[in-house]
Amino acid sequence: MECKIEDIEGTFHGEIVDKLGKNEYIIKLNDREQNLKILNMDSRKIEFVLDQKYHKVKYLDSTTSKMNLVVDGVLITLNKHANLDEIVYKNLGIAGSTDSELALKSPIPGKVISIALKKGASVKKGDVVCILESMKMQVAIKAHKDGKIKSIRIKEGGSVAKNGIIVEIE
Amino acid sequence: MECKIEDIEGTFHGEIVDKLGKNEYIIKLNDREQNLKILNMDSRKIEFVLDQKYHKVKYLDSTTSKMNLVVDGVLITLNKHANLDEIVYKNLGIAGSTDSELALKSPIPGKVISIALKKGASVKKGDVVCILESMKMQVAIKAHKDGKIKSIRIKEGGSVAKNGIIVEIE
Amino acid sequence: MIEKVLIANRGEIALRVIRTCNAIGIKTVAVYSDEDYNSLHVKQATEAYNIGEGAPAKSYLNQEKILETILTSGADAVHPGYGFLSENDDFARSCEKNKITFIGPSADSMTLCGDKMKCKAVMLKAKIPIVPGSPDLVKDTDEALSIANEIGYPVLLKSVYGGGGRGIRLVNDSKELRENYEAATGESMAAFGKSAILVEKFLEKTRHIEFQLARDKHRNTVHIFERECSIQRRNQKLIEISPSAVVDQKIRDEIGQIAVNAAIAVDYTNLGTAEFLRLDDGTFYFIEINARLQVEHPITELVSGLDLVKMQFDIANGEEIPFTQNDLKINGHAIECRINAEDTFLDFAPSTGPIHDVTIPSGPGVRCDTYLYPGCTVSPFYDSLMGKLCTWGQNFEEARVRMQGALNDFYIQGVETSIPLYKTILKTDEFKNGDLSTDFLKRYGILDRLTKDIKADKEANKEAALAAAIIHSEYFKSRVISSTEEGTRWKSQLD
Amino acid sequence: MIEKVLIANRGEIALRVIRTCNAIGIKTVAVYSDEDYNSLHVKQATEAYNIGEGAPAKSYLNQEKILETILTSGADAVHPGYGFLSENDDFARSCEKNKITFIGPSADSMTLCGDKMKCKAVMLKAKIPIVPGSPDLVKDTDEALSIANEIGYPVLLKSVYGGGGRGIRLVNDSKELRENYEAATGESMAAFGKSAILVEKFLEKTRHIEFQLARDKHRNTVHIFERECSIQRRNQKLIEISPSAVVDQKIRDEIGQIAVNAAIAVDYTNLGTAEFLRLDDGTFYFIEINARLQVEHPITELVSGLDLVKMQFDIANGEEIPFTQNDLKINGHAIECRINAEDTFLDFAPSTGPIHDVTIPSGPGVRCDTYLYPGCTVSPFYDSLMGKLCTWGQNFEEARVRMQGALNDFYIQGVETSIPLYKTILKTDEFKNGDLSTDFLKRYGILDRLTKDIKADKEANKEAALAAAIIHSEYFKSRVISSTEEGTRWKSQLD
Repeated sequence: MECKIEDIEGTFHGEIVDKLGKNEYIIKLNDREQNLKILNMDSRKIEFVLDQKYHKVKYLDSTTSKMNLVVDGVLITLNKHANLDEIVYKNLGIAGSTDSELALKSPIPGKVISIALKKGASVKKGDVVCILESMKMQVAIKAHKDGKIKSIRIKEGGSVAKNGIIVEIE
Repeated sequence: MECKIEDIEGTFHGEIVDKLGKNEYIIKLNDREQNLKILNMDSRKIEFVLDQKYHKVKYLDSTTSKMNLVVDGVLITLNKHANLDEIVYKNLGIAGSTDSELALKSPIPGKVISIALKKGASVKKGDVVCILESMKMQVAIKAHKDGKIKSIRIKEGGSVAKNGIIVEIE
Repeated sequence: MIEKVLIANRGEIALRVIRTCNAIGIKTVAVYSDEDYNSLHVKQATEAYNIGEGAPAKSYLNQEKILETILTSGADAVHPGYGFLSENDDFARSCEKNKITFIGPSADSMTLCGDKMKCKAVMLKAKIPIVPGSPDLVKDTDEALSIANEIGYPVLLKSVYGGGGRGIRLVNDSKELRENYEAATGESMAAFGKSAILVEKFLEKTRHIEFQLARDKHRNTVHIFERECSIQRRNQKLIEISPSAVVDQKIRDEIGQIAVNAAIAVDYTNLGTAEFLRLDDGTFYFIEINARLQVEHPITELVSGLDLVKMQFDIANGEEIPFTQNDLKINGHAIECRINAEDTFLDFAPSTGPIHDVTIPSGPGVRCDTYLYPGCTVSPFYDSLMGKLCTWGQNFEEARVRMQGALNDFYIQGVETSIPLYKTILKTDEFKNGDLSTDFLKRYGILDRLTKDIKADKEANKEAALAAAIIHSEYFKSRVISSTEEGTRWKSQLD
Repeated sequence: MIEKVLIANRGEIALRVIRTCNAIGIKTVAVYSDEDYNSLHVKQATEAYNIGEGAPAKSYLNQEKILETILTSGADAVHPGYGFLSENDDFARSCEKNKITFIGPSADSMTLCGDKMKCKAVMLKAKIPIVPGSPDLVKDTDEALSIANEIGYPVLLKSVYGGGGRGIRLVNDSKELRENYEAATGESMAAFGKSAILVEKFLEKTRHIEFQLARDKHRNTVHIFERECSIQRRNQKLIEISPSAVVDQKIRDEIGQIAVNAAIAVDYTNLGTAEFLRLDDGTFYFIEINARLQVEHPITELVSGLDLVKMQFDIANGEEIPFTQNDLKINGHAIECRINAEDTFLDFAPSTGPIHDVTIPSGPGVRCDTYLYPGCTVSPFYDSLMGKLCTWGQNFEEARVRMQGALNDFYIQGVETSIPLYKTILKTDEFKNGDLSTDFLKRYGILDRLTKDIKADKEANKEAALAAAIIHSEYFKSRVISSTEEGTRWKSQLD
């Protein structure tokens, strides 16, 4: 993961190097490997010991490019470089729709935050169709092919199941 | 609702007389009408003001005939005669585990140090059935009634959970 | 003897009063607005009555409703706390009429304490040193000039009807006074139909030092040492200390006696506070008597060992104060930080909302009075004081480092708080050395230092933030892959 | 100077040590077993190391692992807390060898304190009054008879290898002594291969009173007053008080000096406690020195204003105690209740499990040291002490009523606790009057009174229980009717 931290100079890189089991990881932060042990975790917070030092982090809100965290009481905003999310998105795409299908299916269950297009509008593959929220993260769902919006199957404020149809593109 | 309270003389009757809205009720407890206002409630606890006095009640476990509550820190067992509740249970399709008279249950979680009796042995109420260890202390578990040991559900050196069955006495 | 008291307040002070009542066997009646149904004071009182809507005027300031509730509940006394009706002499008078013991001074004494001009006259007569200026309203420019010459420039022209900084003009010489006098009287005429201007010496660098007073119905009067409350923002106290670094026993005896004389001058009963300004040259000027229990009373409790709320009840019951001035010995040092729900960088604007998570500090020498619990709400209807964090130490330094530890331990998630500001203040050399003044924040550029501290905190936490973000993404990926297994815990998925 | 300390303990005492370290700027290293990964001491220390499985032998008693962690973490000192390795002289010796400062007495002094017979000999030599009996092992029945005649019946025959009540026989006359002596030696031979019997006077009604000691490396020695710990169950302290109702300043000076002499006799350094038994006639007998910080140290902190953990570090750093005996003045009264996870009616059997909900008391004069937080777990692997609830008052009665209030405020949901027992004890006249003895619970039929109190509590809460049950049923009905609408809140359904 590449990212910048608001108010802090420089760019940061981090990745998981190894999974040791028992909720322990080797994690590389700016070229330095550290031991990370998760004590507790859910969608809104995590408690972990990083190189013998305990941290408590709340996940506030998150979009594809930004993430707000409270780390040991300190509010920190991470600006993420897109490539991580593209990887995630690619993973999503695998479970999603293929060119030959009409239906753009949702790769995740989520709440519909906004719909970018109206019925009848033209779309190009990769255009954002809607924004879903799941686990406090916002994910842009993109068109799987070029075409016209034939029907919209979701409502703003409503929810969509995994593999639920978002729109049909013909 | 008709009920008895363990360790308390007499029978108690109560019912909701009126619903005033804003989470307020008129409730009749043994012929005296009182005002009840719910502050907070979910399936495991309730907070309410009864005739101007705040109470916090935890619902522990409940069967068709018995209900364990912690009322302002005091454990209270209600023995319900209520046919209403039976109807409710029937509607739900829950058989409702009746109080097992056979099983001697462990009041604590612990390690089984020794078992004093063999299958088929006669016991009197109060006889030591086994010794458990928890937190470096040993506790003798005694028979809850007279009878014969029908089955032994624990092993020496093994462990038993809280409320786990130790033996069955018939 | 008081057997049942209605507490005409909310929040931490209502809880504070309930604690003492529980200890001394007095039944408590809480009142609560619709906004406060889930508040701790409702839960901890013997009885609780809903008294109306959230807006203070419709509940905690609604005198009729509160009087009615006192009578309905059978309470024989009312404790007003601070704020709301605590310094409302009409309310105190209504209680007296209804034979309800108002825990505080008599209504007449309260009226006198609350009337700037009358109080000033009484204090002058009692030879209490007050800020130099006109003894009464000035009638024209010439009188203003003559007084200004006498006390020396710069001086303030103050409208007696103003307050909180409004209607005050600073003038540096006779020319400026002439120019501003007309404007000031004009403003006053326009706003109130009459000119009502005072001249007062402008004091540049001052400390706020106050003395805790107690006076019983038998006219026994004592002070219970001083509190220094110089760390303020917008004339609101933030941090209080007892004893003050600039008060030794000689000064304590001397100014304490003046405070006692002030209490006697207004025939004060029960607990109150005499507030003073202190100049760098050591001069003390009396400002006013606060006719109630102060927010910062716990630091006096910590250094005196007394329960001030119990003293209030005892005095209201007609008991004599069970000690004399000479019996009182100050023990150690105490500091209070007011834990406010406010955003320091938004000009201390209130911050409200539900509190998802809270950890309350404790430990040796730590006392925290607060209404917070996980799941409570900080309401926009009331003031921003969520709690009072106090520490005690054998010396000031011990109290200070304990406060630093306690501030670090205090975790409040859901609203902005003044805790980061206090962490910055507590570690400055100026604070350590006791170099305090009411303009401390501005004088020492505290907000800039706070900005730097926050940046340093971010720097220190950057790796943890990155690690948390990576694990979050990892989780997100694994959710995508195995999202059919609903309800499966993250942890197991991650391994 | 100690800069980084490993705390070889868990639970509330680890937290207690961390607090002082934070205050005095010492970095902390926590160690934790697999069972404790979610414990507060892990979260609050500067660093935290996992040291093994839940069983104490595999973690907190694993000397090698702990020594290794001290070296890995770069800690220059180790604080043992109480229990676990705190009185293990081998461990203290290993630390000394590795140039690690062990916060406690020297290994040699600890060995001496821990060896009953050697310690007894040293104390006899130093003229410390000990319980009358044989100065050494008795060699035969005749010697036992002669000693018994000298000290008077009844006497105890004690195996020196026993402990905690095992291997002790009470005999009332010479006939019983003869009968029991053979059996006792036989038992001892069978168990240990040798006869090792002591004769000691049986003391019927005793109080447990102990003196807090401090001795620095420059041989300055003071006592910091007494604590009375007579309220016990199965030889375990439940409630402690300072000062004792039967110790006035004259007795304090006298017995305090004996305690100081005992510390000097074993060349004790750092903080420790001299334990005494006191008979109704006022006789004090020394029993032993506890070579560590005691659980009940906070009550001494409350009446002395001292931070005893800080003193431990200062003494370990070679500093001199900064005051003399005459500087110490006792201030007020303090009480501690040990909040145990145990079922009073199951013969104090431990009660373990997750804590769903907890409210920690606070307020004026209240201090609570605890590891509890909502969501934590009381583990069956370790002792049952969840917290220490302490109150302070200007007099004993004020401390007592504050304790009653604090016990009422302490809400722990998930395990059985000793709180109801304490509520019953605190309100007895015997406790109020200070009529204490180590058999207090049995002597005054406390468990029967507790049963009655619980019944009265049930009686008082019966209507609330019924109301709660009715609302529950009402909810349940509405659930049945609208069980399709999942996630709908009860409240809206009920209206």
